[in-house]
Amino acid sequence: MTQRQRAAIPYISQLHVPRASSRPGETADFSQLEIPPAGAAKKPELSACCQEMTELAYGLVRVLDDDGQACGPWNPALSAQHLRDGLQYMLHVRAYDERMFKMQRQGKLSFYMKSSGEEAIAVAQAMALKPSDMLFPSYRQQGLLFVRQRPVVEMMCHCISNAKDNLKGRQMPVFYSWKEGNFFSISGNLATQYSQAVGWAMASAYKGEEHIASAWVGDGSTAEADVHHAMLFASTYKAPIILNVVNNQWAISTPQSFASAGTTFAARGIGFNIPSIRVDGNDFLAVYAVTEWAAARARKGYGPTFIELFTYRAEGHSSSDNPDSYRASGEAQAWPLGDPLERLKQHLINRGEWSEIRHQDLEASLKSAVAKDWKEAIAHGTLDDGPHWPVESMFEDVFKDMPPHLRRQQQQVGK
Amino acid sequence: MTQRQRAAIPYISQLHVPRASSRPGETADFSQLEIPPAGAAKKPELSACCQEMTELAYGLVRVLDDDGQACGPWNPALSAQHLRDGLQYMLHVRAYDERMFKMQRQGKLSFYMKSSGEEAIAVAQAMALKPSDMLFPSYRQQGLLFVRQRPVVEMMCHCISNAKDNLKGRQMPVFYSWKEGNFFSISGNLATQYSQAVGWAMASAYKGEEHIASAWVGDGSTAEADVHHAMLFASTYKAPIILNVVNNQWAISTPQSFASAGTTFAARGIGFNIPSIRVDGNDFLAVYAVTEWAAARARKGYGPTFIELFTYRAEGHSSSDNPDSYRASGEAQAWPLGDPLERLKQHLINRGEWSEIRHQDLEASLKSAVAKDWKEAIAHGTLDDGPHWPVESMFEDVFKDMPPHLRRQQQQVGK
Amino acid sequence: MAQMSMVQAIRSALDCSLNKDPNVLVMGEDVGFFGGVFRCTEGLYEKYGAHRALDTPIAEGGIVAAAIGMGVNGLRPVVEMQFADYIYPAIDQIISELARLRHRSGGEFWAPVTIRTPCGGGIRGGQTHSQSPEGIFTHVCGLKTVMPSNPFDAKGLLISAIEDDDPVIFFEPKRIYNGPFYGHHNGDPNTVPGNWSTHPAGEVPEEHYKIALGVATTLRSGEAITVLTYGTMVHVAEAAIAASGIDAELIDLRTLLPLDLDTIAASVQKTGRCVVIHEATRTSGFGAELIADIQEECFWHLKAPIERVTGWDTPYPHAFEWEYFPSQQRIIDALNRTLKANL
Amino acid sequence: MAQMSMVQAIRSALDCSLNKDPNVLVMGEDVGFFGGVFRCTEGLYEKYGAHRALDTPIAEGGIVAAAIGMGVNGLRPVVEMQFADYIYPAIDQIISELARLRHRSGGEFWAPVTIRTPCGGGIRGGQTHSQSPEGIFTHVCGLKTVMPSNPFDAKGLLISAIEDDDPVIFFEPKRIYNGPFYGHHNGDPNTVPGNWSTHPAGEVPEEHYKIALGVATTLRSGEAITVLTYGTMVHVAEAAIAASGIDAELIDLRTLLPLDLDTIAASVQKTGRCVVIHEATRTSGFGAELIADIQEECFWHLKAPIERVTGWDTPYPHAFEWEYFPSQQRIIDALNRTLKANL
Ligand SMILES: Cc1ncc(C[n+]2csc(CCOP(=O)(O)OP(=O)(O)O)c2C)c(N)n1
Ligand SMILES: Cc1ncc(C[n+]2csc(CCOP(=O)(O)OP(=O)(O)O)c2C)c(N)n1
Ligand SMILES: [Mg+2]
Ligand SMILES: [Mg+2]
Repeated sequence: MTQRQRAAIPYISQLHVPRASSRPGETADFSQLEIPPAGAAKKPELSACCQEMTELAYGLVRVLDDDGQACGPWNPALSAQHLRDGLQYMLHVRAYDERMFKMQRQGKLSFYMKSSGEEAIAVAQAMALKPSDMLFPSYRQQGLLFVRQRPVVEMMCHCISNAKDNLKGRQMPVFYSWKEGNFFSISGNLATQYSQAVGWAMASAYKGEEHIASAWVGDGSTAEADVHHAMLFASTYKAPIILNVVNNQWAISTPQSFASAGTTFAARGIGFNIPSIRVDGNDFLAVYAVTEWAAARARKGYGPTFIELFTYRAEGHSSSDNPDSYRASGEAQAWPLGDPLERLKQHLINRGEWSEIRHQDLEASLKSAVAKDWKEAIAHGTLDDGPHWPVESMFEDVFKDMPPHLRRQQQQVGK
Repeated sequence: MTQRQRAAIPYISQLHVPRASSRPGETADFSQLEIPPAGAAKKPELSACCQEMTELAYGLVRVLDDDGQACGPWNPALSAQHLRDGLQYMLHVRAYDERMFKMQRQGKLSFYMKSSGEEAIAVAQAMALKPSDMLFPSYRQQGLLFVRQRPVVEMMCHCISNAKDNLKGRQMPVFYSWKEGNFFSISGNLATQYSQAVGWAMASAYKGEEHIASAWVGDGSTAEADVHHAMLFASTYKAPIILNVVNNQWAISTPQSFASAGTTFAARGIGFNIPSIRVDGNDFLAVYAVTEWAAARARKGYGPTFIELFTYRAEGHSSSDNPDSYRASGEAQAWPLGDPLERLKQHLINRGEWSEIRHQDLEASLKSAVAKDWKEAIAHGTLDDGPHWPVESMFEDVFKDMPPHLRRQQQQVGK
Repeated sequence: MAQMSMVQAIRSALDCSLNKDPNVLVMGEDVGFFGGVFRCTEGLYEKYGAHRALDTPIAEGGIVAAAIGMGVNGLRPVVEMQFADYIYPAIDQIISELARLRHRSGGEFWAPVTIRTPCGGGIRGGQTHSQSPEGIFTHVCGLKTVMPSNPFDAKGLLISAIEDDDPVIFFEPKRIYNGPFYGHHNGDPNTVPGNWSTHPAGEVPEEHYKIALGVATTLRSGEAITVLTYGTMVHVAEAAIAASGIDAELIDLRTLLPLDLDTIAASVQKTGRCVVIHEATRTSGFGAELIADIQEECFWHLKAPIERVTGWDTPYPHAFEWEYFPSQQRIIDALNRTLKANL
Repeated sequence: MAQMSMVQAIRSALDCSLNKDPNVLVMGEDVGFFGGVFRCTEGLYEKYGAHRALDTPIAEGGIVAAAIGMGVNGLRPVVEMQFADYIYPAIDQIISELARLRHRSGGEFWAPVTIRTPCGGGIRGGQTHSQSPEGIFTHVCGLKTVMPSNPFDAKGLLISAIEDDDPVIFFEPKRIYNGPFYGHHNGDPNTVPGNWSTHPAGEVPEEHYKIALGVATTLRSGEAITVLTYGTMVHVAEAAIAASGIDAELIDLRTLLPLDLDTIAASVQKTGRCVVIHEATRTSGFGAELIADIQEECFWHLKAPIERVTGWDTPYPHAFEWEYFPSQQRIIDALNRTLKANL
């Protein structure tokens, strides 16, 4: 759009309206993105203050180079087995996403959201944290649950609201909650968990505990007030927390340019005096290293770290939209930072710790594991045909103890 | 407070709780404040982008040095007459504040808020703007009204809710509104006007007009979500606006350290990619110059500027509090950047354009003018004894046209 | 005349308004290039450009605040909140500012902002895509609250809202966006069996027209009992009345505030019995206000207690959307109870 | 037993709670070092330290969000919102999160947060320091809503709220912080003629005690008419009843949700007449819910329409605080009208 209006208005608008990286019919082109070489970013001391490391908020921490070699001070030097575990989790997430999306298309789920292209984020971050650390995710970090070993059948049972759904049929698919795994209940309202996570971390400090919190929002969601509150409170009270922004370039149809103000998301941390780092979100090793560093800072009492995970949402926002209607159809392929699974796989192969054949075998076995899990899940009930939780259960948990007016309503239901 | 709790709890809190500049019984000490010399700050091109001028967000633009000499690239080179006008406005504000506060103490007003110590901000900023620019103030920029020539009697009539109150007895004292003077209705809710001002400026750009907006919040109020929204929307759409933060060190009893996150307020603009400047708010010339620069940027289409006005709230928050109960009693006197009226007076005297005697004469005449205005105002009615607006008027302006249920209620009032 | 769905009628109202007044613009999350997640703004970006079909950051509070400022500066912004469930981040700007600005400034300033938002169940959206918070807004003086039940009304009321100089909260029941919904209690609550193209109210003029705010419409005259409702529940009530064979008078309120109390009182004074229906949770919902008003105005005519058929006082559950939704059967039962009630 | 004002009783409740449970902390704007703008947290900073009488940034939404996270992590935060008028920036966190967390997580997570906030007129605070938004919260399932009318109840109810595992919105009528207020219609509505030290409910034990949430109290038994109210209006109603000589039964609701409908229904079934009083604006206020409930439960006993005496549907005006406030005279008139109403 130019300044000139299509349908005539009696004046020429001077308003600046941000542009998208691409729109349908255009050719996707990320050549203007500045991508620094792997290994170039400096790694500060844990005690470094925000002002000493502002270049990390504008740069991009990268460990894996284009040939799949790990380099530079951020190389977390992980064992091959650790990395194979990471790869397996990511492949598992992808197999799960594929299956669930297909089931949604077949009408077995009311809704689904994939994390394709950004699997490294949740998986590497969960691996860099302790199981006792508390997670406050958005809806696109299902990888956290895989690392924390949540049974896939349970996740599926939630998604189809059957009798085994730990959320008792109350939530839409993917709005998981898993207290046992220190995974907070996902809200349908964007970003609300971000500032709550800071409160959780403040309580941890108040109690003198060493548990830290980690919270996630999307690029688009950074516009919400809760993100502002989270950053202010985290910085003010030096809360032990990692505040992550998953910049996957899109918020449904809206490009990141409507939230980024033309700079990096990581830069937003600077004004709150929070050490802030931008990292290649498709680089498993870099994500792991930055998270490990931030977690160590938090645990040592140095307060919050703000991390922008620079990635790309390779598929639609959810099962409800078709991304080809608002961005160039080749945009995902044009993303210059590749696919996180491919990149980690290549690195392991380079190290002689993995092979195409092992990879294909693993993919196949995860695919059939997921298929088997699905069969088991639907044996506990399906969305349309049940069994569900008893309908009266809807009146439970509104309060801890059911007050009289809800008891009266409960007696009327189904009558 | 140390980390250890006074009344025992079974653990030692690790929470960081910010400290105040001083508390009663302590000796006020601002010696750790970094105050750069006058004239040292660089003045960027109007087209400069945020990243090119980040040092201005951490520095302090100063023009008047300790001897009252104007120096450096930010010197706005104003005529003596212009400066005498500025001095007169400031003295008028101070005389008005004194009188109104005294009247509050005598029970003639229900409430009052002074702007002592920060008069230069509203006065210099209003003088640097055009009358057609729209002002979205907080409750502590009464100086704007003096520059815009609002009759003092009208301001007083508002403050005592009499029959001549343009707000029809509906608002507390000091929550002025003056459409004719492009002065927006002040809200009791902190910061809400800040993001509205951005919408106003967006509309100005939409209509292709050259009017700009200017909005103010206090240091404490920057914590509100509206400030975040304002900065994001202003930057996203390059709205022609000046976003001002009046950092007067205190928010009622709460020190600025609960809002600043340990850095400057101006730094907050950097993450939004907004050119941001910190300025000595007690230096009339510096405030004028920075505002003039920001207004020119906005008018040229370069978008918003974020300004932190570094000052000190020399008296209580309002007529409802006694500052000695929460800060060292000498703190106001210890403020290292002096009194804005004294500093401008000294500058004019140094230039041979002013004298102690003229100053005293002016003070005396303003004092008696205000006393005369007060008499005229109360002749139109007082808070306790009226005359007020007719009580039925309370039902007007809820909607443009009164709906039936309000008409029914209106008929019952007083019955 | 054209055949339009609710979505098309709303789009047509926006189109007419953009076309007529250069100061009108639509704004919100995904409303520009994409045309809105429910497609209500489709085509407006192409026709009026990015400045008048304005995409925004995801910050409901910021969007409404910006709209207020625009309104003060002479524009007529039409804001979309993507779901009524997401209006709460904007509620301070709506309640403390938008609603009160004209009054607090002694009439000096006002902002003619219209806030459109889809409400109610119908997409298996669980508790955060199904709410009906209209009751809250009726408690806030200075706001007008509207909820249409069909395409014809939707267009005429929306144009009135946009041209109104007071702020209007305009609720769009998403369950009837694409067809009337009769709430068959055996059916899936999420599929819409009806089709606007075969419904009389699906006939909508292409041109600009208005339906006055504050005026209810009597969809069916009857002598036995008065049924008050709005939005989706109008159709369910209509079907329930038909199925029960009861000679009920059905009133579609359309505007909740200002309320057309004259029409309501006249009807209840005639029938002496009343049932109030809404999808929103029961306690302190708008049904309570209706009952309070009616018993004040019509006490001596009432032959039976006024019943409420409403959503339960729980969040809207994903798996139990049908059991939550006030069904035809629940309405029929309430009608029968109210008819049988006698001293 | 000690003599306490409402402020002192609230402070005492906080003190007892901080003393008893290390996981309790109070937080909010100016509540720490300063002791709160209404002095309700005075002395707690000295006694319990900066971490347990925690000053916060001025960000109501952030404060409540932080409290939710703390609650999830085992603490019991008691939040002060400086004025009820400033609760709206936090309403998304309250409605979408605090109220729904237990339900949406299938009972896995909850946050036992208490939100205290001064409400109502009484300080000539105009429209942004005088509101009574309790009705809104009663429409939100998952919240308990409380408003005490005297020091003894305030302490017992606040301790119950803090120890409750559900979120509680605790409204404190600021007009009676320092003494009961009888609303003399010739007096200044802003001065408090009464004094808690001479009022029986000003006798408050120093120790920990609780008053159950959800239980109303009958302050005066009577046969002629039932008067339902809460907060400041309890005293005005009491004075109006005394002045009128009417044999009214006066019920102080204390908790609005869960509502003690049994006590209410028993009374109205006895008297057959009822007047409902609140300071909040009328339309869709909590009075509407009370009337709807009563006519559902007591229809056959009602001898007259239930009247509401409430604040007007306007913002609370600075100069007309008295004319806005429901006066003794307005209550007496409503009582007389309701008593005289006969078929
Ligand atoms: C408060 C609120 N507003 C709007 C929405 C609707 N909505 C759901 S997801 C989404 C886009 C979020 O984008 P982003 O934050 O970038 O996350 P991503 O989907 O890319 O992971 C929107 C607008 C919502 N869920 N909550
Ligand atoms: C939303 C909201 N929360 C709280 C208040 C109460 N309050 C009034 S002024 C104030 C302090 C503001 O301090 P600051 O922003 O620094 O402005 P200053 O008074 O120093 O000019 C507070 C907390 C309010 N008016 N609005
Ligand atoms: Mg995104
Ligand atoms: Mg301040």
